[in-house]
Amino acid sequence: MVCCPPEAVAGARAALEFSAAALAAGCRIERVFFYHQGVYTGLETARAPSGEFDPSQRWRRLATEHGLDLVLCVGAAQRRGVLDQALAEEHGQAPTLAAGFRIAGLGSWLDAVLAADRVIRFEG
Amino acid sequence: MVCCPPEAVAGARAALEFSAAALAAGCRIERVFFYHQGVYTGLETARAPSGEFDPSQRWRRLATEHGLDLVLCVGAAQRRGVLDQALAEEHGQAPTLAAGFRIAGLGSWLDAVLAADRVIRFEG
Amino acid sequence: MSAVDPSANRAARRVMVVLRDPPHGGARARERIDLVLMALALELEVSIVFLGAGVLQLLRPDAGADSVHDHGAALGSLPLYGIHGVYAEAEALRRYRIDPDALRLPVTVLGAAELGALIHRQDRLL
Amino acid sequence: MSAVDPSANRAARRVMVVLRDPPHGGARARERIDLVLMALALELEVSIVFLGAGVLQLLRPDAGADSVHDHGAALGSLPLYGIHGVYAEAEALRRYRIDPDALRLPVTVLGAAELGALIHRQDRLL
Amino acid sequence: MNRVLNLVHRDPLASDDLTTCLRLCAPGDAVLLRGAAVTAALEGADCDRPEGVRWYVLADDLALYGLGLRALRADVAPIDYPGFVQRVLECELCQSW
Amino acid sequence: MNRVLNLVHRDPLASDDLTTCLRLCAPGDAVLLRGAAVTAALEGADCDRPEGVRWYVLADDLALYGLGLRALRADVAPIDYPGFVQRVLECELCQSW
Repeated sequence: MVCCPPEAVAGARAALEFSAAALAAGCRIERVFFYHQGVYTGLETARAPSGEFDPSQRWRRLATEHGLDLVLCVGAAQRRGVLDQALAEEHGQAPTLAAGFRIAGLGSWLDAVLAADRVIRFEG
Repeated sequence: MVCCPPEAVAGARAALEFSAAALAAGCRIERVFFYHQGVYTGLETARAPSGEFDPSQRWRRLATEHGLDLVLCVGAAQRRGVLDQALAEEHGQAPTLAAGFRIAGLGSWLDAVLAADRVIRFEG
Repeated sequence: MSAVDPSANRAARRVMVVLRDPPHGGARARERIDLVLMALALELEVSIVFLGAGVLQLLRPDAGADSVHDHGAALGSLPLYGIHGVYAEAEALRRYRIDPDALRLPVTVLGAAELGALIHRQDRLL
Repeated sequence: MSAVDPSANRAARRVMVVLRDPPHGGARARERIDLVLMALALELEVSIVFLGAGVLQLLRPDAGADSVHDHGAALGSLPLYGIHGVYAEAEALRRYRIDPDALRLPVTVLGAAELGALIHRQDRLL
Repeated sequence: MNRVLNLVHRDPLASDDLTTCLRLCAPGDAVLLRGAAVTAALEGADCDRPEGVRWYVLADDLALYGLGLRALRADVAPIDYPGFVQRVLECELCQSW
Repeated sequence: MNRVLNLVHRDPLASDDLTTCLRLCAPGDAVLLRGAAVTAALEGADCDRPEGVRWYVLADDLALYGLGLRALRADVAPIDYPGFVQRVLECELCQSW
């Protein structure tokens, strides 16, 4: 579970590098779930200034390489304005979800928690 | 200067109620400048759950009643995905700035700081 | 995350949620409770523990206080949904001078040692 | 905000920016420096003071550290843009065991009393 | 010498904002506790009391945190938003922590 | 009894995360310092040392904060990300502060 906003570089980087190291060690990553301000990682219109570490892009790349499931919590995302096609239509807004991420409920996180041996939360 | 995100209810409310009280006391408010995570206040697609305090809507109402100038810092807004028409075109994105807010540089904040007698920053 | 061998851990049922966020400072405190509610809906054995500034969540806003974002209703509903245990750290209640009998939710007050033991008996910390 | 009578405060020129954010924990530390740069561009008399965890901004990441989001270049440029004063609280440097001679920016180390006096002489705190 | 109104919002038991702020205070300055920092206004709260510093607490936030009926420190005055505005006008400078 | 790996990221001089975490530790638990909390790994850092608790610090973050060449507490071991993964697998539980 990633709880830190993308601008919190140390936290965002730790979550990414840890995930890459876990995959390299032969672990399976059931799901990467973005909660609290972590959902801003999936906001399509946000862009780290050039040269800066860009968590959104880095997650997308890692996910493509390893088939990771990147999920934003629906409640946290709605509150903070990250909307997929369905939510956008519901609210009469344009979608703002970045490619490579999907939106689902907390239940999908708990399913992963129970399926996995370990759960790790990344803050700040 | 409002530095707290809209979800930080105590901070967002203090900034609003203070502004309303200052206007009632006959003070003039040169400018309300949203910086750091405060720029999320102007994100069009975000919505506080129903029944909750909604800073974005409250600022808009106060601004309409008193002709306030609600400004988001351009650098902070771009980084966090709040784009007006011009920025959106520049980045090939859809605009995400809520009505009632505009985007400008830090210079516009400093102009207001120098024109006013007092400057107050609202955090968390 | 799973080690290479997905072993017999399907029986993980005892979970604990540590609540440390002060209320009204962001959506975190409320969103952590949402997580508790979801764990209850899945019929896990859920315990929660209020630590540090988290104990401030246990106070009911005064009558007449602008009800800006009070997650009290959600908190109050936890016993109805069959929460297993509601704990608060004695040291935190003492430091914030909070009377454990005047809270919006009945809590069991524990010292750090007992709380530590409880945490170490869980299957998952959420 | 202005009182009803917009008086002769156009001469406000001495401004101070207090920097307390640790680096790498968000965009705040960097954005506070942007504000300093803007004040310098407007030719104000700008002083900055590093307090608490803010003194960690004064350390240069080790050679070879992934340069994720280093606002060192911006910090280092401040003397070029004619910053009036760069201060750090002695107590903070002591608590973080930071040697004031090994920093990425020359600083004047002050005790709390001197720092307090300095703050009280400003026209604006940004 | 300009007077400073210090706005403190973080809980002093969980952060060092208040102690840092108090180290730099001078007589004539004011401290306004709001947000989770209202806990420092309660009777028995343990913090430095620099000489000549006036203390205020935002009554709305005391009520929000469910502490409005609790006894306050004798040296802390509860204020409302108009009072907040007055405190800002009394001081030349304002520092947020 | 399950062992807990505690992830601490806030600077202990500015927050109460580390002290709270240490109050609840048991022998066999581990504390991993990352982010601004790496300052607690430096030689001379002042914090509780509960018996039987293993201490680690994320070397990448020490370097990021410019502290990679400084002397560390003798009881704190610097680790890299593969080491972080191993520490997670050694403990049954993980708590983030």
